[in-house]
Amino acid sequence: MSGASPDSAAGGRARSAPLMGRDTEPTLFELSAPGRTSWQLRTTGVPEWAADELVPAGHRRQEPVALAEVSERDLVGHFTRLSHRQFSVDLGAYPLGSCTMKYNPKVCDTVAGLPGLAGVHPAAPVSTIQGWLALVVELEEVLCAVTGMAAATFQPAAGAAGELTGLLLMRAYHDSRGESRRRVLIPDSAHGTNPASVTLGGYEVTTIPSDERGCVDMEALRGALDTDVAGIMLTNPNTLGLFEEDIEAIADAVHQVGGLLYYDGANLNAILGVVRPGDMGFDVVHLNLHKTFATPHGGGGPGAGPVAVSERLVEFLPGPRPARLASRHEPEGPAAAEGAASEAAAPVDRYGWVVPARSIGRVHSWHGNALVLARALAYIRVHGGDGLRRVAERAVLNANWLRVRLSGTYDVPFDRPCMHEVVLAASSLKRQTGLRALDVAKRLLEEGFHAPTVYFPLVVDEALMVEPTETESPQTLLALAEALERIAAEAAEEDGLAVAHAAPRTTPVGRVDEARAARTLVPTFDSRK
Amino acid sequence: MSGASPDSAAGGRARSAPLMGRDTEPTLFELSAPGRTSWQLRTTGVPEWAADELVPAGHRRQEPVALAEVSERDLVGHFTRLSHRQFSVDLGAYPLGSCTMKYNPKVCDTVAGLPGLAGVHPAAPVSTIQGWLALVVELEEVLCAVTGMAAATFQPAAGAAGELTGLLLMRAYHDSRGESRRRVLIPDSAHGTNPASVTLGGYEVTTIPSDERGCVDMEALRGALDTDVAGIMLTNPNTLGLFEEDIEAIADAVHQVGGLLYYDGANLNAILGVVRPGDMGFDVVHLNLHKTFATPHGGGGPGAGPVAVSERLVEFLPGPRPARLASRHEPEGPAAAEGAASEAAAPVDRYGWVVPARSIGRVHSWHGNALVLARALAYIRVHGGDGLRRVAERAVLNANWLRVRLSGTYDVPFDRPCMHEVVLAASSLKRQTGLRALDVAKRLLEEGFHAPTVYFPLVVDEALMVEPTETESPQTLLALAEALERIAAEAAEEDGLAVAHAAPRTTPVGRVDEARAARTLVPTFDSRK
Amino acid sequence: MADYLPHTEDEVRTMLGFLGLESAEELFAAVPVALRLAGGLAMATGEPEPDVLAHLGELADANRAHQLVCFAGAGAYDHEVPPVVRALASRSEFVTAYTPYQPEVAQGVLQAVFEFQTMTARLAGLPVANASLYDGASALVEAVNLGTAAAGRQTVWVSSGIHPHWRQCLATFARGSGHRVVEVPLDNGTTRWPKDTAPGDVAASPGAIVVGYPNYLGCLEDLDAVRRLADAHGAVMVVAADPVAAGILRSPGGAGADVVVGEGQPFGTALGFGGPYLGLFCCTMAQLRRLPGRLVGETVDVEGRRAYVTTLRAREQDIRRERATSNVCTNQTLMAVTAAVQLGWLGTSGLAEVALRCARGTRYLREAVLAIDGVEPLTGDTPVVRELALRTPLPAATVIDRMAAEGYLAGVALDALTGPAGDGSVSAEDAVHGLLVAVTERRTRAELDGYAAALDKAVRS
Amino acid sequence: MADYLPHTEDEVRTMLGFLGLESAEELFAAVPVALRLAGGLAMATGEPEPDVLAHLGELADANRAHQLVCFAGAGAYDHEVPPVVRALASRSEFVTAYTPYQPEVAQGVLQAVFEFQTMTARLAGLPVANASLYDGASALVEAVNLGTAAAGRQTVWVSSGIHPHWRQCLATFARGSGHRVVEVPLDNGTTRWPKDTAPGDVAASPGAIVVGYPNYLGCLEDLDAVRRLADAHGAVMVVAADPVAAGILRSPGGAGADVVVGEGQPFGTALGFGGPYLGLFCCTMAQLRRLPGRLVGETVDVEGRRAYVTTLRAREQDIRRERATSNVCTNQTLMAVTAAVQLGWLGTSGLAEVALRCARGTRYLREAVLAIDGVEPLTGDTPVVRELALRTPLPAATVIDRMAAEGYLAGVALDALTGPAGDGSVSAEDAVHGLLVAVTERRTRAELDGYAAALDKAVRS
Ligand SMILES: Cc1ncc(COP(=O)(O)O)c(C=O)c1O
Ligand SMILES: Cc1ncc(COP(=O)(O)O)c(C=O)c1O
Repeated sequence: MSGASPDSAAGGRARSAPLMGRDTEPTLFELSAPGRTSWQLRTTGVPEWAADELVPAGHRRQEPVALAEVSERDLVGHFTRLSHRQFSVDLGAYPLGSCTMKYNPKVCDTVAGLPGLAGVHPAAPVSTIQGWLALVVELEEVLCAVTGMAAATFQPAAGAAGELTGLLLMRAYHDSRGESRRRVLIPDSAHGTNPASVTLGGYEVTTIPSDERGCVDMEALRGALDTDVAGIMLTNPNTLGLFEEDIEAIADAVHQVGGLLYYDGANLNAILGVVRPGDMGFDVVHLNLHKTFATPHGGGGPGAGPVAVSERLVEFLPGPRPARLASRHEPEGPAAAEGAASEAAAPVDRYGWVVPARSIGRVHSWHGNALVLARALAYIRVHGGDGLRRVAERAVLNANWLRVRLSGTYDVPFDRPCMHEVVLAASSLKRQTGLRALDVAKRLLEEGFHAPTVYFPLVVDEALMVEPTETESPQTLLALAEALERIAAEAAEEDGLAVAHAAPRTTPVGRVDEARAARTLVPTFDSRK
Repeated sequence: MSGASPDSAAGGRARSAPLMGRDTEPTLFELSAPGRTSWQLRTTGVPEWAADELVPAGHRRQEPVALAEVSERDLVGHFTRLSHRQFSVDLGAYPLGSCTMKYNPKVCDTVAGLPGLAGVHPAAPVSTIQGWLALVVELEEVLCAVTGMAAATFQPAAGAAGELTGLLLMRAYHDSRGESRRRVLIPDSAHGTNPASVTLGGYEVTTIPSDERGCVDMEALRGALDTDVAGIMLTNPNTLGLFEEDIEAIADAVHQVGGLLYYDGANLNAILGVVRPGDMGFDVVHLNLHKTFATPHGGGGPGAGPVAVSERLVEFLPGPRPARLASRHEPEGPAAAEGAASEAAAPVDRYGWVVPARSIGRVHSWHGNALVLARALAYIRVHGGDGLRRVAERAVLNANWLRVRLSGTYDVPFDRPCMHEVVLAASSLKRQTGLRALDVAKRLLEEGFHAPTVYFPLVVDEALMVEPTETESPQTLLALAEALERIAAEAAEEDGLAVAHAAPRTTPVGRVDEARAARTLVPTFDSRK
Repeated sequence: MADYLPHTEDEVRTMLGFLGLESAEELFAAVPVALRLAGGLAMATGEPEPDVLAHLGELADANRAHQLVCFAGAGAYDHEVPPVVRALASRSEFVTAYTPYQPEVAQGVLQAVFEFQTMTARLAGLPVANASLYDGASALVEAVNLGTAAAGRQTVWVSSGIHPHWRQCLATFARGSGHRVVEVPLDNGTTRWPKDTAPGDVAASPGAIVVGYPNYLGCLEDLDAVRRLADAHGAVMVVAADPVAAGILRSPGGAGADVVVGEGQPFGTALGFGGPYLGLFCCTMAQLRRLPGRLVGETVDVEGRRAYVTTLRAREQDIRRERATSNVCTNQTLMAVTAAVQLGWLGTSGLAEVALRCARGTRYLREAVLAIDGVEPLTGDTPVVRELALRTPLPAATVIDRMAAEGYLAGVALDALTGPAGDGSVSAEDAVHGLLVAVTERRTRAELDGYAAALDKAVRS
Repeated sequence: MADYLPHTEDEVRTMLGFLGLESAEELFAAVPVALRLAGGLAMATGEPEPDVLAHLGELADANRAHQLVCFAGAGAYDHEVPPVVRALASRSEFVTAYTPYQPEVAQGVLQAVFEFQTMTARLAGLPVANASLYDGASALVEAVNLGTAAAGRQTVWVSSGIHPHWRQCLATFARGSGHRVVEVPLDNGTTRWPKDTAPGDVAASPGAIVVGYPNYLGCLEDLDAVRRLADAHGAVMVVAADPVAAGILRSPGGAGADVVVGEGQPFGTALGFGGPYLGLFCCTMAQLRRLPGRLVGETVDVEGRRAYVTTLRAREQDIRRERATSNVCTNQTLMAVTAAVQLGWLGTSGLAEVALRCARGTRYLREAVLAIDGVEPLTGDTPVVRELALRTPLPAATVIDRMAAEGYLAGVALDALTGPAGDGSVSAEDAVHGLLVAVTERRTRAELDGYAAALDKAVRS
């Protein structure tokens, strides 16, 4: 670097314009200068053998892996600036239907950071992990209370993993009865993971249409049922935000032909403490802890998708599972009392691992997303049974308030009381003004809100799926409603559509060219032209 | 709240537009709704007596203090959005002269958060605070090594507090010799805290002009010196970023008349490991740990301003002071060995408190900004003696690179090698184009950099005081230089001045009306009209 | 070589070349050679971060105080600080910003401080609050500076119920300011103000009168009497208020205080071995132009949007220099932001609840410990709300050491604050035997019962 | 009542009124009365946060593993995670965002993932990486799904050097996919691939061949042989690579791998009792359209500014439904962001250094423990770089228990991974006596010496 053309030497330009969202942040690779470092490692005193004394030539890397080379200062600047180009729940309302973007209490971050939880190796001996085992067992108990099921596995890392696990449990169950069934029923409003999981579970999907109420068409269901049906996957309330009122009849019909009922728990938030999947007749339930129990989504994950099952499926659960051991540590009577005294000296393992008798086997490298479980337990304990019920009430109240308030402005394809989310539609607006659901979404970004889920569920034209969650205040709902009303009103004005098409103009970048991304695929910095 | 005018009930509108810096964030009071809460306190089981059973009527508050009432979710949204309206070192370069806005290593945050440091009550008994006492003593030793002084007090909470403490030490010293001196000399380029502290120390300020080199005018100095002079306050390098080359002569002259030399350590960063204040002849030194030793400034504080002194001033230091005790815990010889064994059982206090013989007394509620001291020690240990020297070299290198690079574009009032900062000036630019230092500063904000210090030091017309610090890379310097060049070039263009006057346009707010703030004073939300 | 400097050796060489230099040493040509350090600094070379963290961790582990159940107070309290407050206050935008000299890019800190000013002003019952001072003691010193300047008189009457350390600071700084500080003694825990308004032993009339509410022994002082006294002398009335107790006690501003100061540590700041803490400072509009330190005000930007800026800057040292109202520059802004977050979290009902719970716990403990043989109240029946001074049969320091072995930080020995001779607040005998006990909302009944049992054991054995 | 819901009772009433309802119960009119929970949930009522934190703290304290010096690995490693990485990766914008469905407000996460993809692709020596999968095992399952689909064949040859848990997952999921998984045994630590390319005991030709590098016993496999085998069968070559060891070992992509998978936990993620971790997945351009899960690509916005977006969405479940390449939706993005930060911190030289230090520590420990009577290498002289399988005279579980008492987490007993019967990687005898020991860059010489001494004591007593 010289004064005149100091750029000639390699090395990135760390300049960027924070607080001015519309300035692009260079990649870390562009900030890199050869030989620059941030890392610092502890002094070990281990002899400093060279690589060729340690690795046979044929296995040795010749050139180091080329990563970015930046100072700690530039590392911090880069990722802090990137964080300023990212919307999040902590910045504003995130009414993304089906995703339950509620506020995530900070106490859960503290819990997940406790060294006694975060610092535990997953293969440590049982005597050194009693706290973790107790934690998982406690969570299992409360989730069984919430769902009305008998036991749960915590290995699945997300909802979809739970689905596949549940399908394999269904398969194991049918296998154990010498039955081989080939089909799984899924409503047409179902989330994409359901059919995808069915395929991976080795089943074929039979789609059941929704009726005009937005619920499972009972006639179609009955028509599809026979002994080739392994079961049905449902979420209730369904993805239209509506409670499947015929659930008892559905359960009876499916059980009648020997099928099982799978509950996709992504929408459990709506019915916490009101009604339990087990009482509705479900046999297998997965929970999205990252939705219902407020694990932050982390920009796409991690979550946790535990699967709870009814008594008859317990023996098939993945293993090993944490379990409270028979109370050999609580001896009774005078003779035993002596033993107790000596036992008191040596630590007693009250919890251990068990493998269910006919386990389908392992579905995770270790025990699932454990730190997510700790977060969920903290969340649940703060709320308690009474608080979880309140969560459902307020979530449903918020969604219905929006539904009624906005029903004059947007279509409400299924205009009856909804549960925790409401599916609106821009179909009339589109017809009248040309404004599409996507435009509404992009305009809403300008107003400081995240957009609702758009074009899902697939069965609704120009769908706008709004899930306010219970942690948004009435005032925030009002602001959201007003913004949505303003957007609709603008569209009718002259130039209104042009304004909408230009949106969003105040975000870090404007409308992004998705087609180009797919066409001139640039999946890494190295594939840039 | 109703659907139609739901705003009628009290309660704030939590809507806001994050990622769109230019949207105003309501105050917490505007987000407040009566009865809303975030707080959660532990269950104690203490009897729940009512206030009137606990506080006599005449002392009892009748109405609770009206604070904001918000949900935890809105609390998080509010302060997270506010954080997005704030520039910081972590977001970009902050070349604020005299402030040493270097990168603050994250490890220091971890240190300051250690429960064994952060959780310690300041009045805990000595046997329970051995770690803290050892920490302060260790820091004292390294700072004495860095400054060439004999001992230090850590009570002063910031530089200005250190100045006043130092002046009181000077006063105590002169008093102890039966001398009463009334004047303290200060160069005209000095930081405002110096004269303010002199007044609070009960002295009168005699201002010494700078000469054409930007240094103390030796003739004026000699003319001002007599036995009424208690001492002189200097920072070296001075606030013009220049090393006072005559420092030996200055020291001699001041000492000659019985005066003391006070070193304002705000600029110590430039000379770490190169030259020590003690070796230059200074008797009292304050350090700005928050500048030199990378304590983050916290938006205006906290810092720490320890004062180190030469041998003859030690007995006057504020007390109590942490000290390593005589080694009564390390007995020698066979007789003592027995004692040692029994002592090993009981914990031995190796550190304690001592009060200097003729202490001026306490200058802080407790022991100073202790957690800031822990940060500084961590910073210093990572660098070590070699690293601190490197800090100075790179800081001076960066400043000089900018000086040379920009000398064609801006005035360099004292065009000779500078130390860690360079004072530029926009006086020619102003003459030629009308562009003032303030305009340059505001335009630079648009470019993603914090502005330099402007209009200080007072002795330079249209001053732009640039301190890049050692943690900015050559690439960042280049980008900064280019931005400053672009700004100067633009000013010469048609409309250039208008553009500059309109700046900053991309920041969370545009140019702020400071006059109005002073005129229609609104110091709290309640004084709004 | 472990540090945070970006420059590669190549870059250093190129940059030196651009300056026409050959070595880094030449950068320091202006430094007389004779003064330069020959062999480098006499200290260890740099260590990698993990080693340093391990060292600091060892020092932290060498402390034990944080593991004890905390009953120590005396201005530094173990209040609940929830994860949410820590998370927000530690956001790096707040932590790594400087003084908001460029308001256009500092609205985050400025607005947070504006909210802090509003909240503390409401707490004090006064219209103005500043943006923070170093700590309670420095806030008091500034209040006295303001008061004497306003009244144009150098004498200050200070209740001996003011925290001894604060009074010691006043004495130290009076060496510079020349103030004549008269400490007025206590009687059974409250100030024995001179009966007639110009007491015989005080030559000059006071420019400021200072009282604590509650005072450092936890006792409630008669603010109306102080107001009358101040009126009689034309003095500025300064109340050093506990900001948590303020949640349940009458407003000092409402009682006529001209200036209210306090220690803001209880609002979200760690005990931290005594710092950084937060000096609270509130005053009347009449005193506004004498306000020490920074003040944030609301205004608008060029487009008329609401904005915040530091204002009345002409009072400050960087402009007024030797005639500034104070020398404070770097202050405790981050703690002010933290307090704004904590007070936002507490809200109206939370602050009242914390104050109430402190009072309940104090009463519960008082009853329990006074049942112990030989343990007596040091301040008689004077009502206390947040802190409690006891007289113990053994020296309090001994009691504290014994109770530390039982897992309790039993309180603060009065002689650790006043010195063994006591002062206007307590006699020498009481200083040595006096134990100041604080009960916060975090203390459970089990802890209070355990404390009483441990105290019983400690004073008997 | 402690929770996070903003609504006041008044507001609830007003909102219900707006809906024409009188009680919250009426909100659930659609739920058949018979199904409704009568007495509320059978669980405790809510507790305030501090109580909950105390409870979780007790559970955490009931663990001991984190206090032991960690020599356990088996895919989960105790690497240095500096404060700077924790601070950046835990920024709430990253933590509380959702899947970047609206790219205009998700450039932060998208760009970080793009950088993650670039770094992991470079590490693997392949041009494409996805945005994360759940963990190493799920990445392997997806690789096998991809390989069998690409080759149109259901048989998979899997080296028994693949982590036993991962192989167990493969077996579980094969129940659904119908894959025929053939585990190829090890010999002295490396895979004994069939001599001829169509081994007698394997009926069908494999669609995918899977090998570890290093394998789970720390041994270096012959990648060239696997490539030849894959070519001979027209199979997809899948390498399960340790991403840290990759810093010192030849590039799997360079050696011909079509797919490289791995466990990304070593890049900044806590041990966390096994999760959340990070499934790494890289592949060739040829396999791009079969890539499971999310992929971020670079593009531009309407004004031509660089921007990022998730792309090739048509592969994913929400669009392709039952024909999707995978069912993954929620993944481990936050861990991918964390890995990007950690790899940014390590940089070119840091990753190489960590890998080198692991290898040095492994060698040092190997020499020390093999000097102990009765302790033998389980894999003969096969070179190891990061992990080390020992045969101990006592059952490894006993050794581990004894060493825990000395403060060491001695490693992982092989039978805890394979079951007591062993598997294709080790015999039953070796499974019970096999101890897998990992040495990371964090282990000091003193710890290694201490380990050897403790092991000596454990096997002798
Ligand atoms: C209705 C529904 N089912 C299933 C899922 C899948 O859950 P996950 O994303 O955790 O795999 C989701 C979430 O995206 C969902 O909304
Ligand atoms: C040269 C100089 N002296 C003194 C000070 C005062 O230090 P502080 O702000 O810590 O009180 C400063 C900092 O603002 C300074 O730059």
